[in-house]
Amino acid sequence: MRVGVVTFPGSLDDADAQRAVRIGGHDAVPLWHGDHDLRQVDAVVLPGGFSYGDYLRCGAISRFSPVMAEVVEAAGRGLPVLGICNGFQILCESHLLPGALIRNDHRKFVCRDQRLRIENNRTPWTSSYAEGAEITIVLKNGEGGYVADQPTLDRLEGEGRVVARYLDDNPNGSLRDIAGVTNERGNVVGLMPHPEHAVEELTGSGVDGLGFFTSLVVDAFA
Amino acid sequence: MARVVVDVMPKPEILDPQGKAVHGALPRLGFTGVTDVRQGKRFELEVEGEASEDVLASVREMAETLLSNPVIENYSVRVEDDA
Amino acid sequence: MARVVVDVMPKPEILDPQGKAVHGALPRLGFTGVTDVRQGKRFELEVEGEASEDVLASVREMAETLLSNPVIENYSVRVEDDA
Amino acid sequence: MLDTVSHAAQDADHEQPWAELGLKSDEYARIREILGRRPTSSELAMYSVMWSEHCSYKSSKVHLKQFGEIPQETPVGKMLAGIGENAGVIDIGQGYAVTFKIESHNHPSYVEPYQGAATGVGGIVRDILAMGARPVAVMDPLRFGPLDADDTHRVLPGIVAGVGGYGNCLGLPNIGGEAVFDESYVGNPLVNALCVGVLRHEDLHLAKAAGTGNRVILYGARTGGDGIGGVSVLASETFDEGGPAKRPSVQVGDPFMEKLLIECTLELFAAGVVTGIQDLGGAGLSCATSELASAGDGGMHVDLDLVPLRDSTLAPEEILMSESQERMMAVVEPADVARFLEICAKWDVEATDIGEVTDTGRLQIDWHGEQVVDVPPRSVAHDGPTYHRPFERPESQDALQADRAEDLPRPSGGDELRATLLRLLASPNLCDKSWITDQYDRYVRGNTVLAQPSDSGMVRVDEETNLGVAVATDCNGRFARLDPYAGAQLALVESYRNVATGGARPLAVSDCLNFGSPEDPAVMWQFAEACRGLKDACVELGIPVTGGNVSLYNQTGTTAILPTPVVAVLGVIEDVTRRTPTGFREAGHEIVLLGE
Ligand SMILES: Nc1ncnc2c1ncn2[C@@H]1O[C@H](COP(=O)(O)OP(=O)(O)O)[C@@H](O)[C@H]1O
Repeated sequence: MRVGVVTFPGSLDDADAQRAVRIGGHDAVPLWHGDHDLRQVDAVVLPGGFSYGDYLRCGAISRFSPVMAEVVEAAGRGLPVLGICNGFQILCESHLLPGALIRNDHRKFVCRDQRLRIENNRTPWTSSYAEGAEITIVLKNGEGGYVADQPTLDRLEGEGRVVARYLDDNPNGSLRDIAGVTNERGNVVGLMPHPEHAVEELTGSGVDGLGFFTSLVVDAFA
Repeated sequence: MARVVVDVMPKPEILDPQGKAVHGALPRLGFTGVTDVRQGKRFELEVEGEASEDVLASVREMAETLLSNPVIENYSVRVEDDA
Repeated sequence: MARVVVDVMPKPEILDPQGKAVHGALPRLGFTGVTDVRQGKRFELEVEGEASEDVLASVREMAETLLSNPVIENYSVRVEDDA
Repeated sequence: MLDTVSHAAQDADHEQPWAELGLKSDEYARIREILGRRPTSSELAMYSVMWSEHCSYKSSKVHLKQFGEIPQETPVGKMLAGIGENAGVIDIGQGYAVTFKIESHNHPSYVEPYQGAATGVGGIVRDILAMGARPVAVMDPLRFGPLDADDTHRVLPGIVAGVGGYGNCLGLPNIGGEAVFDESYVGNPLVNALCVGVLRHEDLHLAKAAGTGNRVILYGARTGGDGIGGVSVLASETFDEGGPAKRPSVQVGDPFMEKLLIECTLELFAAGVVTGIQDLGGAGLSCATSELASAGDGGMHVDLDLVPLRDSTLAPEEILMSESQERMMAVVEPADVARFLEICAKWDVEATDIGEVTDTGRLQIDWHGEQVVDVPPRSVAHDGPTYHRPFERPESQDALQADRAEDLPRPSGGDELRATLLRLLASPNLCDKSWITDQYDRYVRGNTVLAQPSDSGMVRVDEETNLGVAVATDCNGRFARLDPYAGAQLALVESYRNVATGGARPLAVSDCLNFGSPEDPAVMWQFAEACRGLKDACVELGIPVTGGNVSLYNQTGTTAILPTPVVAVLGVIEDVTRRTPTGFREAGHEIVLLGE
């Protein structure tokens, strides 16, 4: 499959996401924030980083880039979209996902290997994990606290739209330990930790993140 | 030239880790009598010409779409007199 | 109960990367006519009792030592009427 | 009234505030001699900042000279650029080269911990970028007062947040550093920052303005009043009433701008539109224009009115000395200017053609149509004063050395030994550093093979061949205090070992020499001894010093910090999959003690 990876000004993990896409067995297609063009990709990854410096609110400015208009439109048609960290923030700002990400409760940037439970393996990004699988991948963020109002949180839980949850210590004050969520249709996934930093034994925190990039294939064959 | 101020504050029901940290630090610094602290943002916009109703409408739109996130924040817009 | 507001802004001569980023984004969103944007912080403090001179003096001290960084920021303190 | 060159030639007796700018009377006399007239206030601004200790190395260069006697090659190849360039560049094989350098930002970090540390990272990253390299990792050796000192509480959280805030936002993994606590750093923390960059041999770029008619382009952030508190005495002379607005002496960093600057600059290199390049660091435009022109083959003409300003009230002296961050200067052939500007526009980076390379041999700068600078560029950039400061081993050194560790009480029995061990493990200098390192992104770019808690940081350079580089920094200031000659050598060999134990072959050294006041003969002796020690050990190990930085006047009152020659060693590893991580891996492995 052709998986697009968008570079915004200030994207940092775009090259890493491209590498992970390739290791996952797909073609990585670079996409540019200023283009009204998704280059006929079959899925899109919005990578981590500090787009526009994260100065206003993370993701607030990127959301208005030309490419996001295309992503929003394509997501509406069911295109698989994965937002990692800053990408998750952009998806929330774009209203493709509910809730918002705020400053970590301890108010410091945190970088560590984090244990998660995959709560929903019915998305195109998580289908190669067993439901309830416990994995360790890299977490690194300054504004990763997931918040939403109670009814929204209840609905997410009730509809099984919490994709991943933090295990052990909650690293950033996210409500109900939420690490990732999906939209109603299940094609758009936002995740605070970084599976693209867990795809090689040599670097990162092991290979537990690879499933996010191999799931697309499993899904295609399903 | 006019100065328009946009204040953006976390909604009351939303967690405010920064305000909470400030509040927690006050007693340690010997300040008592503060029952709550919330931390938000203040934007000062310099606009060309008068702060007309049109200009204010446009600033309100900026506040609504860009400067605040309505999921977690409220905003208010006002013209600063002494600008 | 009174509400005291502390506004903290980057000093005019100091670079304000945040305001710059916002200012840079406005034209792309179709907003013209804004010549400068500065981004600072706004703190809302709820204090017990009246906002007396004593209370304000103590808030000023908080602003000076905790809420602002006097090397790069200015602050102002005022009582919010409608609290 | 504007102090122009022709005005300065006529009005020879005008009193100038050279002393306030830190110049000595003989230095001021020397400037008049070079120019054959008094300097204009703009020229005085340039000379004063370029002839400062920080930029001219006037107290240290007689000692640093000996690093040039070390054979200029590494165990595996040649040095592609050495001391004197922005950073040294060494060959690591397969067509790759690496550049690395360590620098201090001590004083700014004391004044404003977050921004001081942040801009320290920003500055060293631009040095590496200016060589034509992609920055790939950073490190941050830090020194603080005791963990429970008030001053440490004031500076430590901000310094760590600043290093992290800037480096994380640039997308550069932090692969190691140091956090050392000692009484002598109260009121004088040390913030050293290191950056490593990778390039292909053919991508090497040097800081020189060659080719008459080539354009001089300033790009990146606008110029503001940052860091020019001192020079405002000059500017105020040229204002009739009121003087200029208050000028901040601190700089605020914009890491997002720097990230754009990195990507933009790398694309400019790839497009082949850069003939010379220099980053704007400490002395801003004064440094960039004079160094580029001095290293070139002609002169340079700049129209200062074209410099984009953040603050329109700045005077020419202030524009020349501004330390605004995130700026670069490039020399570009006229035919390439359009392409150059186009690439900058793609990255939202403002770029302005402000002048040209000339054949006059002079650096000439205009303001409002009149000439305010006309100097031989070399006299500003390279011919600064040289001091042979007196140095002498202090007598107190004898007593210090006589007080031997053997005289300390020893634990007797298992309980005491256990208590001693626990105390050691809990001591700030040995304890776990994750409160610091958790605030740094060590994974970004996906090539980090070793980072904390390893002895050295290691990054993969080539994903196909698994070629990589490793870097470590070390210094024990207490050893250096006891014997600066041996202390510097111990710093070097510790770094060397830390690189080697990771599995890499040590190749080259960069050093950051943090000392007290050079005006104190005892401190100067420490400095001289440390340089001599470092040089002798490098000769012995067969590795060159490729560059570094000197930070003097690190003292609180009259008390100097421990002599702190931080030594960074870079090594190469052919196959990063064969690296050796730190720590016991598996039960059943044998434990072997090597060495004495
Ligand atoms: N300021 C820092 N920045 C980044 N890494 C650091 C810093 N301080 C310590 N480290 C890392 O933490 C680990 C342990 O540090 P330290 O206790 O000083 O070990 P050692 O004594 O072996 O050098 C090392 O990998 C070191 O690089």
